[in-house]
Amino acid sequence: MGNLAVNLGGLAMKNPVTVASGTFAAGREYHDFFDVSQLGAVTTKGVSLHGWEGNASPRIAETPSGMLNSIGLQNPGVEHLKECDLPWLADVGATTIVNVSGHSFDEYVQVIEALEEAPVDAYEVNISCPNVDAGGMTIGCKTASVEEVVRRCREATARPLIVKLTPNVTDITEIARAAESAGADAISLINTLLGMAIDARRRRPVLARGVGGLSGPAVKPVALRMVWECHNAVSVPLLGMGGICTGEDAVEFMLAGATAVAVGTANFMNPCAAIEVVRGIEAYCDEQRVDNVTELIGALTW
Amino acid sequence: MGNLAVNLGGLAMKNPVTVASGTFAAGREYHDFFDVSQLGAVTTKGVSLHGWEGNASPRIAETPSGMLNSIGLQNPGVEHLKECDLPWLADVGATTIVNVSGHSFDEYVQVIEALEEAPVDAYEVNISCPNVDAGGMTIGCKTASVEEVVRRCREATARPLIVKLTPNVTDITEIARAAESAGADAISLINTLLGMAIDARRRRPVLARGVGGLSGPAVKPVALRMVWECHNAVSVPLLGMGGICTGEDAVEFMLAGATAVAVGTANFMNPCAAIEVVRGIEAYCDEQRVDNVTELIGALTW
Amino acid sequence: MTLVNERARLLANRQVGPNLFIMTLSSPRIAATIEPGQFVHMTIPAFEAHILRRPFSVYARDVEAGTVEVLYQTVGAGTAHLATLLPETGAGFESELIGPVGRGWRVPQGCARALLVGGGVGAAPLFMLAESLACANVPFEVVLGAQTQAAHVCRDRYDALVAQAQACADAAPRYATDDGSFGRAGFCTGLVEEALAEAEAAGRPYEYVAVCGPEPLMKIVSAMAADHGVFCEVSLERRMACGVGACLSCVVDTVDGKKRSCVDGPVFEAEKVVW
Amino acid sequence: MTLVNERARLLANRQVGPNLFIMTLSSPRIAATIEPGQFVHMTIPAFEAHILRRPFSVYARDVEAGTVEVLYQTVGAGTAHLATLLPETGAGFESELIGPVGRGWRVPQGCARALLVGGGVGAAPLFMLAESLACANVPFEVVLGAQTQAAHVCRDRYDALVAQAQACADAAPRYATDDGSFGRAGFCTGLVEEALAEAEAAGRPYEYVAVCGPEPLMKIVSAMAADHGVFCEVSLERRMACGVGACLSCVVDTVDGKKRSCVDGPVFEAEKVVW
Ligand SMILES: Cc1cc2nc3c(=O)[nH]c(=O)nc-3n(C[C@H](O)[C@H](O)[C@H](O)COP(=O)(O)OP(=O)(O)OC[C@H]3O[C@@H](n4cnc5c(N)ncnc54)[C@H](O)[C@@H]3O)c2cc1C
Ligand SMILES: Cc1cc2nc3c(=O)[nH]c(=O)nc-3n(C[C@H](O)[C@H](O)[C@H](O)COP(=O)(O)OP(=O)(O)OC[C@H]3O[C@@H](n4cnc5c(N)ncnc54)[C@H](O)[C@@H]3O)c2cc1C
Ligand SMILES: Cc1cc2nc3c(=O)[nH]c(=O)nc-3n(C[C@H](O)[C@H](O)[C@H](O)COP(=O)(O)O)c2cc1C
Ligand SMILES: Cc1cc2nc3c(=O)[nH]c(=O)nc-3n(C[C@H](O)[C@H](O)[C@H](O)COP(=O)(O)O)c2cc1C
Ligand code: FES
Ligand code: FES
Repeated sequence: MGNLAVNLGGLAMKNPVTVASGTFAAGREYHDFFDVSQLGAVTTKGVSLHGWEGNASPRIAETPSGMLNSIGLQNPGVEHLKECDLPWLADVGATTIVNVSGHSFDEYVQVIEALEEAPVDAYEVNISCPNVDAGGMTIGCKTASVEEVVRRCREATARPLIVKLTPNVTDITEIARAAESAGADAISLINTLLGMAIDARRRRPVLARGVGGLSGPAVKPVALRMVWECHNAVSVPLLGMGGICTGEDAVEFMLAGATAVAVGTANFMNPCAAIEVVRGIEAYCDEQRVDNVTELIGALTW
Repeated sequence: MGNLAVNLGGLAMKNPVTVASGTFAAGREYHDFFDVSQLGAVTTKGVSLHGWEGNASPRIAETPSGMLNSIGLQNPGVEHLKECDLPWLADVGATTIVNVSGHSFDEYVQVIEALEEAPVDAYEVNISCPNVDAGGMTIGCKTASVEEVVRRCREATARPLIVKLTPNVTDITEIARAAESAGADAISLINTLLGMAIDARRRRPVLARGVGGLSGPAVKPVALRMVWECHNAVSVPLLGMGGICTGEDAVEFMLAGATAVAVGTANFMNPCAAIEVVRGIEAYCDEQRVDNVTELIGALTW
Repeated sequence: MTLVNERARLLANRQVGPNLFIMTLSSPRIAATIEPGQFVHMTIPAFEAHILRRPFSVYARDVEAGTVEVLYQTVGAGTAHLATLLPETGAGFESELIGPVGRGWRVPQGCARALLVGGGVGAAPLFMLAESLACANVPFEVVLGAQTQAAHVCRDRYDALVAQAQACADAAPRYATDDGSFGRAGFCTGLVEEALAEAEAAGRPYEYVAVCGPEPLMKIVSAMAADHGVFCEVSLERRMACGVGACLSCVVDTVDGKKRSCVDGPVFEAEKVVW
Repeated sequence: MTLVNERARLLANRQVGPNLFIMTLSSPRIAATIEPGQFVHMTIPAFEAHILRRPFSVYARDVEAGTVEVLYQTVGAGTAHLATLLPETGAGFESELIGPVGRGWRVPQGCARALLVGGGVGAAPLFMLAESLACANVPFEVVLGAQTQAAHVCRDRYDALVAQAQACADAAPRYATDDGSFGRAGFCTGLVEEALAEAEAAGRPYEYVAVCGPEPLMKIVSAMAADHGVFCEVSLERRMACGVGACLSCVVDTVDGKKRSCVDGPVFEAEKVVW
């Protein structure tokens, strides 16, 4: 059996597979199905300082080979995470990435500061959140705000800092370079594509909020393309995601340049998806005689 | 039976349904399946001045609920279109939209000039073409180049001028406004999303060119969202497309703000898709007692 | 209560009424552990572009045979597709079920008398509750509403159960139909009000009301129960992605804040729900 | 030649060799009009996230029964899924076929002798050609290659046809297998070279060679035919979206520029192909 360990910008992972934030809570809900500490890491749902209510219902819609969500970062706040979830994750021996959200640059920093004493292995800073200090626009869409938020988070911690990009931009490489230059240790992508679903008979949007984030197999081609573009643009490692359901999907992301991958929507399709992706990568390596999974990173040939 | 006629920026259509450029050639290939003149319009494959070879093969890849293509605008040039296709379309009595491509601003204008005497009912200017006078970037991604190309095409013709936008931008409304201000009579969207597919076993991209354009049901949520955004941003009519397969899909686009719709990838799934979309809209209007299909345009309620 | 994801064969799938079907699935682990009001979260076979599972209550189960039955109504693409599946086919006969999911009915300890109110397919998730009340010798009455006589597909089972249940004595289920084709004409809320009033008048008021059906019905019956001071539970349906409590897609507004209907529900105390 | 899009029932679908299956579809309009070398563009039932049709040559047809047979190999998701479909099932037994598509084999007028070369499933699209040559009393010989004896699934039919064909006299089909388990060991190109040389030596050279199989095989046989000065046609496979000539996804490089393999082919003059 080949070696599956990877290092994601300072974060040691026993295999390249984590879960996509927001699709796995903090792992406990899936522990009945498999031991979540077997994953390369568990990435927790986005957390803010005091907790948010999230959006009105309905919050999801099914779309062809995908889904829209407008959960709106509902979360009980960082204190709850520290009290309930992080100790549990530490207990089961999981490697833990905490996904960090904020309504302002300050809030991002405050969340990180609140977590510095807690058992956290890396932060994933979600800069795809609308309505922050960037004039109504998602901060992740402009290089200036990306640099600013990443720089400030960087100052707040010495832990591995992963910056998560939104795909809703003209040029993802420009954003990735901004994050890298401001001190990101790794870049994760993609967050959801902005989309909409309409109920023709009721003449209404399916989601209460109108628009939502598209995820699942449908977005995989866009995600792969962006990972490949970023791989050619930055030198920090990448955490690839978007529609990954199988070990083969994961390998595709690694070939495109990802050092690690996250399984998101697929958890809803199959509660064992994440661990099956680990086993699928393992099977691929065995079959293809890949001794070390890191050989796959960016190994696409033309 | 309700009235299905619409007017798309000066183009009178007997019903709101055309086909997406590049998926229907110039109609002849589908005439065995149904009388293509029954469509609101036939939109021809993108045409350039002297014809292009297109990209190497493989040129397509299947993706979850979608496909990637990298045809690369292969076409035999505007003279061939004038000699072979436009007379045929005129003969069968089809309303004709010609999709115009160019490698330079001048070429767009030259193509239009070459067509001014031909039986064409409207132009659709495809500004999603890479490698034009805009420094390597797709011209459709920057407001300045969009304004420039649309202004110059506008000067070249008094016929209805539809400008076709790429979805690979941070803010589609900014581009739509630029096109409108430069004289577009209508805006069509979306062209394909840039994507990639990888063959894990061969460790190669599936497409010879690496990346390609994603279309089909998978992109419908993104397309609907962008139509809705543009509907709220500009006052010229919209031609909506992206994953439309059924009359109900078409109605969703109209509710989001489209005056007319185009059926693209669905033609490959079902050669009668376009005419079935016409019949599906008709059935919807009958069932929902919509006397005039224009009542649906932007009729989304919250 | 451990969740499992169990591969389940479709053993039977037959139409039982207008747009109404019952499917039988072999799922021994879930059959053995599921409690009244809990549900399964099910993949729809041969339906790959529709990526989400569908939640269905369990109508009945047979622990020995290792089977669960689901009564379902065709309302959209998934249920319409389900209805086309034949059990004996090579493709598309196998599904996966997550279960048993959620918090079921919680009849108060020592409850002396209960009322079960089901509207439409809402009759199904109450049947296992009726069985367990019968088994525990708790007297209960049943009110069921449906659009037409043909839509009262659970009738035979309820009639038989109530007839056998010693504690129920002669209180046959009460039926209503929207079109008057069977039982009381109109919505079943009239029957509920009567049952509440009669029980009170007889000095044997209900101590528990369980309602499952369309939201307007549940809201009205909750209010009636509250008026009569009877503890009431409702089973709420929300669109669900994960079905295990992780995604927050299924939240319900309650006086205690947003709750996940999949694992904090689907059964909620009626008083706590912000309608 | 008018194209139709015909709804087709799957009447039979059975394994005939390693990864090899034959399906029979009821498709009377296509059965009645299809010519040797043409193909059908087929939806795969119950496979909704895979949106593209799959092109398949027609192996045999029965005009009276209104059926076509397709010999297929499982190479990916679609063909693997096809192989799971059972004809008698409720879901997933119906497909749609566009056909007859493309330009088939064009045996030169008055051709006195022909050679048919098939590699793997390439034997199938040549069978209708063999039938029509037999019917027209044109002498022809057959060379078929496959990986193993078990993979020579068309053998019985070819043997029977050739045995019956008056014009073929005693020229039994020649077989090769990669593993030597049947006929000549190794690729079938050796047999082709022999056949070409023998025919020439006998003063009855071939006037037509038709090849279908893996591209390397077709390329080699094309070159051999060119060396012997024999007109040769090949059947090229490309990934196809529309299957009707509209999308330009299936182009082939030829000396006359890019051609659409779906409607300008799939059969091309070997000389014109830029390999
Ligand atoms: C806990 C729970 C138990 C259920 N038990 C049963 C049951 O025993 N029998 C039964 O017939 N149905 C039951 N349902 C409802 C069932 O899940 C939906 O009818 C089904 O998911 C619809 O799938 P579809 O693909 O046919 O419809 P879609 O095409 O997805 O949607 C059709 C319509 O159904 C609505 N809908 C979709 N999903 C849900 C959902 N999860 N909850 C409520 N409405 C929804 C949509 O808003 C839409 O209007 C239950 C739902 C929940 C949450
Ligand atoms: C005109 C024509 C006639 C054909 N006749 C037959 C036939 O009689 N019997 C038969 O078994 N096969 C035939 N094929 C090939 C058949 O179409 C493919 O094997 C099939 O589409 C693969 O589908 P899949 O979903 O299983 O594979 P996928 O998962 O889509 O792909 C698996 C592999 O097959 C290759 N492939 C996919 N589509 C095609 C294609 N259209 N042409 C060539 N390679 C492809 C891919 O590159 C990939 O490597 C024919 C192809 C053409 C173009
Ligand atoms: C229900 C849901 C909730 C999500 N919540 C978060 C979140 O809190 N923080 C975040 O960075 N991304 C969030 N995402 C985005 C995912 O982490 C991931 O980037 C995206 O879904 C693409 O991956 P997938 O296609 O595998 O799901 C969420 C996605 C879904 C579907
Ligand atoms: C094979 C193919 C070729 C295309 N060629 C063109 C083209 O020549 N000009 C153009 O403007 N758009 C072209 N497009 C984009 C479509 O017109 C359409 O914008 C896109 O496919 C989204 O619609 P759909 O999802 O319905 O296919 C092409 C799309 C496909 C799939
Ligand atoms: S369905 Fe995911 S939390 Fe309830
Ligand atoms: S498959 Fe579309 S042109 Fe050949």
